[in-house]
Amino acid sequence: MPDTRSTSVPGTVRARALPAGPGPTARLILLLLLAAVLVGLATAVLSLPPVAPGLGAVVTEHLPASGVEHPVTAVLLNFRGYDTLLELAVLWLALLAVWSLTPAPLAHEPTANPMLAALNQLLAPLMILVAGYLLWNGGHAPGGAFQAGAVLGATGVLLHLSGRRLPRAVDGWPLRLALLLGVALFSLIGLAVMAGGAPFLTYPPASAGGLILAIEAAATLSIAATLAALFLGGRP
Amino acid sequence: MNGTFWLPMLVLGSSLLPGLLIFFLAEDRSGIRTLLNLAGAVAKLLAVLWMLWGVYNGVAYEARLPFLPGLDLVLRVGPLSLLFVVLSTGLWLLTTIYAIGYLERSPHRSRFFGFFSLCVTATVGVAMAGNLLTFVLFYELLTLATYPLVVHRGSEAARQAGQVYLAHTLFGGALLLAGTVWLYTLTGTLEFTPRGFVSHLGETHRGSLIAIFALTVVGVGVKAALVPLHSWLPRAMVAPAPVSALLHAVAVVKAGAFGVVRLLYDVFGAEFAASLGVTGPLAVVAGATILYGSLRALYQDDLKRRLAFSTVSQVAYITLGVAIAGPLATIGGLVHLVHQGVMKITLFFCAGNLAETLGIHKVSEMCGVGRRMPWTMAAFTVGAFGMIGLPPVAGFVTKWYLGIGALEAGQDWAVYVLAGSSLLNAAYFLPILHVAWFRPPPPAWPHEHDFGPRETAWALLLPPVVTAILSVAVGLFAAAPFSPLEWATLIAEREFYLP
Amino acid sequence: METLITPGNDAWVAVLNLLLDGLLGLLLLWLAWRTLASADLFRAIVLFIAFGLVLAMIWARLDAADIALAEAAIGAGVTGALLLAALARLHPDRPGTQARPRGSDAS
Amino acid sequence: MIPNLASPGWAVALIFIPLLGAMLAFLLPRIGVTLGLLAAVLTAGSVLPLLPMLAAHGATNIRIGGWGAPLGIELSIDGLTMAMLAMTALVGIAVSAYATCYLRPVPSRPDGQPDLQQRHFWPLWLVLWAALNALFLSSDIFNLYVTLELLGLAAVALTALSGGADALNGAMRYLLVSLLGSLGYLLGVALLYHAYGTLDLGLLALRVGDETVTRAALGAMTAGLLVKTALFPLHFWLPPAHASASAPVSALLSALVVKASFYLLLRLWLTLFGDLDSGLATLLGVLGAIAILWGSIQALRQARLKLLIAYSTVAQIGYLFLAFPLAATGGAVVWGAAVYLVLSHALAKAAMFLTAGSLLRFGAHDRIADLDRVVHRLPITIGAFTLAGVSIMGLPPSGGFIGKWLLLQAAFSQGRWGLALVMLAGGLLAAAYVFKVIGYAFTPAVVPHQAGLVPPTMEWTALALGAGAILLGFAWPLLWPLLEIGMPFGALAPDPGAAVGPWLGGPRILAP
Amino acid sequence: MTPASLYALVGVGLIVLGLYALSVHAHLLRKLLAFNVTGSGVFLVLVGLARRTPAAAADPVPQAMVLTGIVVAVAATALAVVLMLRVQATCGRAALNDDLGTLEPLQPPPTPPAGGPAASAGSAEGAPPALTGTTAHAP
Repeated sequence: MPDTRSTSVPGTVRARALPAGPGPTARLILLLLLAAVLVGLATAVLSLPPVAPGLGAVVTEHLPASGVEHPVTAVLLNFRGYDTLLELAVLWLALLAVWSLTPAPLAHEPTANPMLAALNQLLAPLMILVAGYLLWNGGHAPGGAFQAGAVLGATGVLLHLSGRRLPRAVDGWPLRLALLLGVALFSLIGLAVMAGGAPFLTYPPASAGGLILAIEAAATLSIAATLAALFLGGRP
Repeated sequence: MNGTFWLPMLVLGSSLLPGLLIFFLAEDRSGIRTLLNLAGAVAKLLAVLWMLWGVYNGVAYEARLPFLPGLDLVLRVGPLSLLFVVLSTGLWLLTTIYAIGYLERSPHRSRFFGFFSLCVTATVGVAMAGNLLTFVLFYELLTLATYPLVVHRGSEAARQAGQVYLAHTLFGGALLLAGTVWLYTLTGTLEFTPRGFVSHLGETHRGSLIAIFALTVVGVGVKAALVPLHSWLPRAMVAPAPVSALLHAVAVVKAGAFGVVRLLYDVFGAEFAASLGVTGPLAVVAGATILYGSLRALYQDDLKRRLAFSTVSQVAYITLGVAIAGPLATIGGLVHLVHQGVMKITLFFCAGNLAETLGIHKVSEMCGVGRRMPWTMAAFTVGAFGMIGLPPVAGFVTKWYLGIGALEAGQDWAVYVLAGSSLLNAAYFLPILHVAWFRPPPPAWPHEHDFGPRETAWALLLPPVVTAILSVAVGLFAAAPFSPLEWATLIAEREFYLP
Repeated sequence: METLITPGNDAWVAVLNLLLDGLLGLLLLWLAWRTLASADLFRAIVLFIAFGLVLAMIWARLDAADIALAEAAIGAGVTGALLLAALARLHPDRPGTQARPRGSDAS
Repeated sequence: MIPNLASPGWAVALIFIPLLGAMLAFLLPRIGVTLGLLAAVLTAGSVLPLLPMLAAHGATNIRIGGWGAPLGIELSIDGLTMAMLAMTALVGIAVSAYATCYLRPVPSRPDGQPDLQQRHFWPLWLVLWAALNALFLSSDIFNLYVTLELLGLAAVALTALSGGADALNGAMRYLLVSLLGSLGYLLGVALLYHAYGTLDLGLLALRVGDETVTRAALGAMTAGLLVKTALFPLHFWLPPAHASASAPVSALLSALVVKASFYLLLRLWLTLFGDLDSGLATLLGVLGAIAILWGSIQALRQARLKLLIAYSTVAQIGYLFLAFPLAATGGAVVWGAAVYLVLSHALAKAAMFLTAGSLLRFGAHDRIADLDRVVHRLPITIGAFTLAGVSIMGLPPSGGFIGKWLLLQAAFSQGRWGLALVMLAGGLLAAAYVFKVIGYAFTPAVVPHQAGLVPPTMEWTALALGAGAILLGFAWPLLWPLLEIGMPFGALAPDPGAAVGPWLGGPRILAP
Repeated sequence: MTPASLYALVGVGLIVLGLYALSVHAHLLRKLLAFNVTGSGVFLVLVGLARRTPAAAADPVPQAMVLTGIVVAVAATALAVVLMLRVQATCGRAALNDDLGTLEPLQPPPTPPAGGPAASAGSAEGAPPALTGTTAHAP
């Protein structure tokens, strides 16, 4: 297929007007339909018994065996760790898809904007510290891989905006490895545990806490790298 | 025990296997291709004769393969199926020889012979089917295998003819499938049993049984080329001569007629069908087809289209004989299955010879062709006399039995139809003979091929002569022990009118 | 943030909570409606970021501190940044954020 | 306990071999193709050991993390799962072999890097495969949401890979539709969780009652999954997406991805919503019937082969939904017929799209009228297309015929003449558009053009898939006992101790 | 209207608002906003209903689900944004185009062999595909 992906500014095809929205009758039908959905969902929600059976009690009962104090982190990384693993895979897949679609549009040259550069001097270390705290705190209080990853990712975005580029050496497979780290480590630990005959992802009770922290750290790093790369919008 | 299992499979495999192998043969390997074809044909003929002897002595051959919950694929060889198997196997051997000669220089022969073998496999499968499901399976396979042969030339006309052919046959197939499934939901079994397995339903399902009969007979009638559903046959004449000869004169059309026989005798049972009141309309349709086919044949200048319309009317004899449902009429119908096959294939072989050697396609171009190709025209004349119903040739035997059967069953109008159609046959065959024998030949033939001393290649000449001799022999020695007539009476005694 | 409905609490605090929740809910709905119906794209995205922050507050009200953090960081932060960057790339000839003639690309 | 490899726990390998393979292919793009092919072979191979294990233990559950149903996530394997995994493996291995030749365009890049498409096809395809296997194995409704999402994004990325305006447009519409469907499904998950306090299918099946919240959840989940399965009113996104993607990708989309959401809807229906006497079953039947007729007529009108095949998918999906009204009284055999149609459609449709790819490589276009005498220039490709067409039409001896026969049988025994008529008409219309293509394969094109080279692997993989669809026609006595393991179609939830079907008695083939 | 399901109802409201905007607006960026609003609505329903548990043990499972949901939503939005930019680059506008299907295929119809191999997919010099000519409305 002809390579119509020119790396120049993407406007190779003349801009065209937006197609017209749906006509008045279509909107009426749509409104009626959505009204029905609204009423249906509202009655369903209101018909639920006031006190819900919820899994809260079961979680707290098994919390000590999970190796982490904070219930949400326990659910996320131990009880339903498989979900989180697939979710990290989704994040990595999104990045893979973005990279398969387009090379990164020419990041505008570093704008010599002193204000932004100065702000970065202050903010970057602070945000890295916050990210570290959130990561460490995840074990026993609200926080954890995703929040820390997001903050770290934001740091990366800011650095990119202020013109700093990844050094050439890191750009190749090291970057790809960082992106993969979260999912890869989680899967490998899950599979390694099976060697002992236990089902998939059964952390040995003694080292559960340590393993979870390792996974969280790797996840934070790869989430940060992924979010920054997604912001870039294409292959470096 | 396993002898009775492997023989039907051998009959099936002896054309399936060579067919599949031939598909992958390179175009220029004609030696191996001919060997495979002939070996398959001979092997099948031997297996069939072995079974002929076995069935004659009362051995039951059956092969069963689990297919669906409660339904198996069954190949059961009884006297009726053997009648059709012997016919198609014998004629397949002759037509293979003919086709090898006919397609000497033309392209895509591997593809042709591959599908040719698949067609015969399907035909033999239709003949040996032990229940309605297996019948439907091979019936549809026959459509799929014949389509590429109809479209073999690759011209736009061939494609159009192919689309018409498919429209008819697949429509018929859908109706047959609907009727079969509906029947299965009512009866719970589809095994062919000599006096039908539907009579126990009696009055409660009368309406649905009539509807099922209509669906299945129309489904099968498409291939039997009954009047409203026949228009695919003349258009399929665009196919090469061997295809028109074996398939559209013998295999495909006979599968339809054979289907009508199976439905009437092994599914509904003759008496029960009569009690349902469906055999009457069927007989009328058959009669109408006989007359309509002959009338249309009168006006066809193209030789193969005239023969095609003649086939439409001749096959309706079988349906008429079976629909009248008297013992003698049934024998007449059954025996015509063989007679019409042998005679019609002779005519088509001769038509193929004329086209291949002298480039003649139209009757008007056949002036004095008798002098140029005496043997071919002699065979054609024998075939034509058979069609008209003159005594020594096989056609007379059929019309004789049909006439007596009709009178015996009190259906006098059928005799008039037979007489009328004989006249019409004469009306469209005798002019051909007159033109061929008594007219001076033109200065030059359209595009003549010189085949050396004999009038045409031996592979093109031998088959029509053999089938002509067969037509006469079958007519003369009708009373001989293994003749088609004797075998038809044996079928009538054993299967249809048990004491 | 003490828990919401405990039997010991007197009715006054319960009404106060209900009021607060009601207000936050309405604010959220209003912001959503404004985001989706605003004529100018840039304004829509900014409103969307505000929507994300109010939603983070609601998560906090629902004792879901983790989600509040995540919503603020990812929902409002990263998604907002992504959309703004996309807007900039959509119209390369009209750089950045200065107000464009109204309804240039209104639906 | 020594790690015996035959224990059910190793079914997880089905998910992680492709996932790890994808990661490696992403990490080392230069050898991406070989890694991808190796992972594909390993994944397809790892389905085999499951068969004897399933026969020995019957339906089994795997507790991820050892926590058990209410708290942790469980994977479950029964006959239905096994059939779906085997289908994915078969189509997957064929498409992988096909893709190695199809995606290598003539001038590969000067710096030795495999072409852009080739480099990204393999990681995306292996993630898609992992998502499919994860979805078939999982029996936790929220986990199913995450696998659905993973599947959707991977499918969109693969569609957009071919880069043309059509493909990108189709991919965008597909992405929006897929995300909307997933959110609808998630809403259903939320309602079910808060009504019954668990996310596991097995436990839910015991607790689900006929309350308004269950009906709302049924409505939301069905709507979401119908959008992703592209049933009639919600099918608009399928033809552009499936027709504009590159051939191996459209084969994957039509054969596998669309079936995954149907499988999920079937699983939910069998375990949770089956006995809710909502009018939904008849609605699905009616929509299915319209889909058959509308899809077939649209397919007949198309001038381009890939659009014709895509609309044929819309029609064939209609057949699957006819099983819902028929199974109300028809019993397990009707569900067996629906699954059979899923399997044979997957093989046949994949074969069709692969042949379309070969024809595209051969004549640089896919206009049906200009198929220039391909019947003897590409005999194997047209042979594969015909075999696949026979199964799509439901002519004997194909798998499609078995499914159509059993559905017709149920329709006639329940006196539903309308459905029977639609099925027959659908078969005829399918014959019309399949033979329209085959007819033009015989005739010469208006302007003859010389042919591109089509590597033999491309032709033979398509033929293998077509032959598979035909062989399915004879395999019912083998597959039905397998499908019945764990009674997926029975009313009860799949309990591990279920009696094993007569599968152990050995197949009765050609009994003398 | 117990306080417990107040936020759940707000969530339902968000879902309906999002669905309306998703089907009405043609611009893809607005569709993305609508998708995010609908997603937040579903998450709100998910956690809003959890509030009915006895206050002491707030149910962590819905919270974990919503966390996963948010990250998945971000991933989907990122992919959608890039895809939107690609659609705009190749189809001229950031909106879905229904008329593309009927476009003549990219490569020119098969010219007689003398006119150079028509089999090469599209002219090599990267001339913009036939899009510009056929569907140019007034901007």
